[in-house]
Amino acid sequence: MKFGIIVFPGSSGDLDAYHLIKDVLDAPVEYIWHEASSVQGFDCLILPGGFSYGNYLRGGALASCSPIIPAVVDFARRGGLVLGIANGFQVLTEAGLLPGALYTNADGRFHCHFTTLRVENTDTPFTRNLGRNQLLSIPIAHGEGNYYVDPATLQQLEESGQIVFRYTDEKGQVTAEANPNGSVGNIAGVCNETRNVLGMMAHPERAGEAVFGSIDGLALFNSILKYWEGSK
Amino acid sequence: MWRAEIKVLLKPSILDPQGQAAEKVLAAMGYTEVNQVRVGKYLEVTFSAPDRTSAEAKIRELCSRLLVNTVIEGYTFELVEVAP
Amino acid sequence: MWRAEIKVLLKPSILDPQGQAAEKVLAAMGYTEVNQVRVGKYLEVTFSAPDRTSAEAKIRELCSRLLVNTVIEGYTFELVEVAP
Amino acid sequence: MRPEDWRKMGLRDDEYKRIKEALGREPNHLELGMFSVMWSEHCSYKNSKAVLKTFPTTGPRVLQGPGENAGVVAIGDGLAVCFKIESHNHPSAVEPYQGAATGVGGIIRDIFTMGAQPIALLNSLRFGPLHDERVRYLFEQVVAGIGGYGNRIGIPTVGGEIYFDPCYQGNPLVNAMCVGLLETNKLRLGKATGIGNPVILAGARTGQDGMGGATFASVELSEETEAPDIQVGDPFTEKLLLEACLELIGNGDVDGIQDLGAAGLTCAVSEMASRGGTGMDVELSKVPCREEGMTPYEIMLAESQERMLMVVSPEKEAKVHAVFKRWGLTSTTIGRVTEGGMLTIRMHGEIVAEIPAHSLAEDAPVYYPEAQEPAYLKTTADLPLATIALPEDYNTVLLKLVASPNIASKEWVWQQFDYQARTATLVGPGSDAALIRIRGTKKALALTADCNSRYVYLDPYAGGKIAVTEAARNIVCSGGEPLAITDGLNFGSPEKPEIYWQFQQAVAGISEACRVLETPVTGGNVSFYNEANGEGIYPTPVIGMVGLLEDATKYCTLSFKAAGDRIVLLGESFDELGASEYLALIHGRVQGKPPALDLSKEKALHRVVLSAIREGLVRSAHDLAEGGLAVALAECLFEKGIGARIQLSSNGLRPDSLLFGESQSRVVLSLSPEKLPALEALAAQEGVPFQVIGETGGDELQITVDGNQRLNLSVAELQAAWQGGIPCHLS
Ligand SMILES: Nc1ncnc2c1ncn2[C@@H]1O[C@H](COP(=O)(O)OP(=O)(O)O)[C@@H](O)[C@H]1O
Ligand SMILES: [Mg+2]
Repeated sequence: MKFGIIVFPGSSGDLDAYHLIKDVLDAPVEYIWHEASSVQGFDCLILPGGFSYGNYLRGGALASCSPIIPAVVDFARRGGLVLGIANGFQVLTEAGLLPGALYTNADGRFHCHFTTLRVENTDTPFTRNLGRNQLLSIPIAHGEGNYYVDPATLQQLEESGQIVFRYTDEKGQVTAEANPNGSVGNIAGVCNETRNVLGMMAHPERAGEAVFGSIDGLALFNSILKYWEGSK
Repeated sequence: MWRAEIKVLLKPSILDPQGQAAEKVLAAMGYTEVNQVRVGKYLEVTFSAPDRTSAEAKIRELCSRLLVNTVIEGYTFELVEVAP
Repeated sequence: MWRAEIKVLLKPSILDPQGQAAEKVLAAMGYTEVNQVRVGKYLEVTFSAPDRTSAEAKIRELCSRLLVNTVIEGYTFELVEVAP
Repeated sequence: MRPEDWRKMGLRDDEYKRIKEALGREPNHLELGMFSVMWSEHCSYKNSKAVLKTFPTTGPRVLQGPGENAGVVAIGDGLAVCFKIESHNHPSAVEPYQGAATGVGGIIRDIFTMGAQPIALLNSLRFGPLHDERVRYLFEQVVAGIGGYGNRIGIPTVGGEIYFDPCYQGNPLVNAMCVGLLETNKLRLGKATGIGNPVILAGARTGQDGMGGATFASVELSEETEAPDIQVGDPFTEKLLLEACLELIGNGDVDGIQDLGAAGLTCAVSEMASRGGTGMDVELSKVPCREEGMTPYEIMLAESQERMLMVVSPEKEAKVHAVFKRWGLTSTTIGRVTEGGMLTIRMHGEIVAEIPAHSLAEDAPVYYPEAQEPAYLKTTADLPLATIALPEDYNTVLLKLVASPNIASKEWVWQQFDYQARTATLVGPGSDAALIRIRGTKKALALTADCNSRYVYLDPYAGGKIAVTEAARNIVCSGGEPLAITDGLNFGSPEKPEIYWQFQQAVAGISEACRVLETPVTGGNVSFYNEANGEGIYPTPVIGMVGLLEDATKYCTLSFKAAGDRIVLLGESFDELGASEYLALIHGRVQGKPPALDLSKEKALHRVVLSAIREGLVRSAHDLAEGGLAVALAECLFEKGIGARIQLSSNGLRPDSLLFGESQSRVVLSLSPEKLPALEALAAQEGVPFQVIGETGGDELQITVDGNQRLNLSVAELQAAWQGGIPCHLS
């Protein structure tokens, strides 16, 4: 299978994802410039972390109006796998591919540190290699990761299993202290109804080598690869 | 030519981190008379449109497509006719 | 009780990176009728003051001490009397 | 021209005379303006040049020393590291967020101008005490501004230092350092060569902002100081500029390139032409401006950010413009390289200025300001130890020290920085030096910035020497071999003989240490006039140092890793309390001399520590700095929450000297017991004093001196004090 990493003007996390997929997973991967009009030939699209357009106006807002976005939407509607990491998550909500919105962290500050994520749903292409309630140590680095959905949508997300990760303490408890940004219900990642689009604020691509403190992010990418094997 | 002056605020039900931070600092500075601070965005868009009605429609379109995230934000705007 | 509605923009001579980036993206989206976008802050401050004159003075003080960075930003405001 | 015309621009009468001689006529208003910015202290180094010449600047690895946008040092495998530090003090005092942000933006440009990919940022910050409301505002905004720029452009901020002292109340210091990596054959210089070659200006449009910033940096701050328009940083545009420039340089499409910083276009055209021994003919109506009707004066002097000037060969011209266009950037050919060294500036064809490039860039007068030993040193030098009362309770002292914002955890700060961007950060902020892995090789870089300015204040020579040595010690404790330094020299007004003396002495101290430690100076920045209302700051020569690990797996961090390990102290302790944090914080005295430093002993220590790390003998290494042995030991406990039991013998030293004194050339190591003999042998071989002082374990820090318990604190309590030291002052 082939991964495509979308590069928006000012994208800064494209390199991180590329490095992990190519050098650590040894899987095929290419960059896709935001002016491309097609994503043909790719099996999983990654909207990278970091920043795009300097996150001016709102994180992800300007990128969500890029020429490539209609092709990404189309790809997702047809069941293609789309993973939005941090800024990529913001782009996906801004583009309407995922419910809710991400805004300024509750304390107003940028946060860079490891967080613990609890896996809430293993029935997605991204988490099938993981155990339910498994805890992952994955870092965050963002200033606008405060996830919001209105109460009605929230209930719907809960019921349909679209909440994929929550921030917890090291014991797996959902606590206010473990919530780094004020997200409702400590939500750290959500997917769409058909589960082929996932957005998360934490950076699995930065947790792929032991020297950087954790390899828990690899399981996500391995799930994708496994899913692809099975669906062939 | 038109200039739209757009005020954007987080919806009232949504916690406003920047407003709260400003409130705290003002309280610490001794401004006990301050009750609430809300922090949003102010945008000015200058553009051409044949008449006021289509100018209004255009601004609504720009806001919903890019300038405002209506999941979390609300906005009001005023239109001022300006010399081209 | 008063509510001050404060519009803050970067001074005209100072680069507005956000406005410029938004302009470029709108142009790429085909909105050629858009001439200029400026991105600033909008603040609402609710506070008590005995009368309009002192309310105005207070808001100027808050703006210059904290809310507005007068080195790079300019602001205008409107005062609305609101029920306490 | 009347005297008030040039004086208003900050030029002296004799300087005006010199300008007239260089031109052979009276300058016009624009020409005078160009001279005034180029001959400002900030751009010409006229007060510091003579002293800076005394730095050691060469070495087998140095590919580019001072004089270019940044220094370059070879690290093998065809690679080189490019790095520089720069100050943005005055803008940050006026508009802390944007001042700090544009400081970061400026230093990043200096690095990619050389053809290097920026891979890491560091910073060095100084503020007044945090109980002051304005200081808190400055501090929070500066930190936000540094993150706001570095995070947005995607370069990790991996280290730095922060101190708080009343001397910085009115004049905070904000120095930013950037480190880049390049293939040696891609190195580009700021030179205009090739007669007839097009000169291209790329990046942001030119606006009226930042007019006269170079001059603003060259005066003291006071109530009346008129600030120039402060610029707003645009990290998005800079990111595009970075990508475009590195693409062009990588493809060999650029002959010479230079960023626009202080003194804007004037500086870029005159320096590039002067370095290339050429001239330039520039048409200002071609310069893309943000506002209509900008005058030649404004266009030549504006310091708008995110702009680059480059010289390319004619056949590459179209391609270069196409690349900028693809990145969404404006680029325009604004002139040509000419023969003969003359800068000809035109507006719509008409000549508006005509100056030999060399006169602007190189011929500023060189001053030898008067230097005189400061009077205060006579009263501060002497510190009779008998006048310092021994503490009643050492636990309280240690808790206070670790909670002092100067020693406390800086996590509140660096959590706001994306220190992991580019996934290469092996060790981020929080250890002695940051470590960045170099992809595609086995190597890593070790980076640090250091300066104890109280030392420099109380003995500028010794303080300068110690700043370099401390930086080197931090690199060594991380497993790196110190390579070279960049220096950020922050001082008061050079026109005051006592301050000039501090400057000379500090530079002499730095030079001495660099010579012995073999870490040449490859560049730096001088920031004078750091005074607010007549009060100077402590002289603060910040040392940014780069070190190399040939094997990235052989690195070390400061924290204890396992219970049951032995703790070793290398080096010797003396009754040295002068200039210490303990003396200032607990006894309220800024007095005495900084601790003595013997550079040959220091070098021996480095050899032992580096060998021990490379041979895998030790599990942790941490140098002793502010707060001495007790603080260093405390810092080793926090990451893993492992305690330590320490038994010290005083050998006639005061207990407070032993615990909190800051004697130099000392390191604490931890290692498993069976490795002790090997380490001891290493130390003996180099003649470095070696002492097993205790072992790791438990959840307390217990220290006995001559069998008497002096300290007994739980790790949790110490850690709470240390972590709360900065946040407890903030809302
Ligand atoms: N402004 C800053 N930005 C990033 N990291 C910082 C900053 N200030 C301090 N740090 C980090 O905190 C740690 C402790 O700093 P410091 O006490 O100065 O260390 P040392 O005494 O070893 O030089 C270091 O890892 C340093 O890089
Ligand atoms: Mg250290």
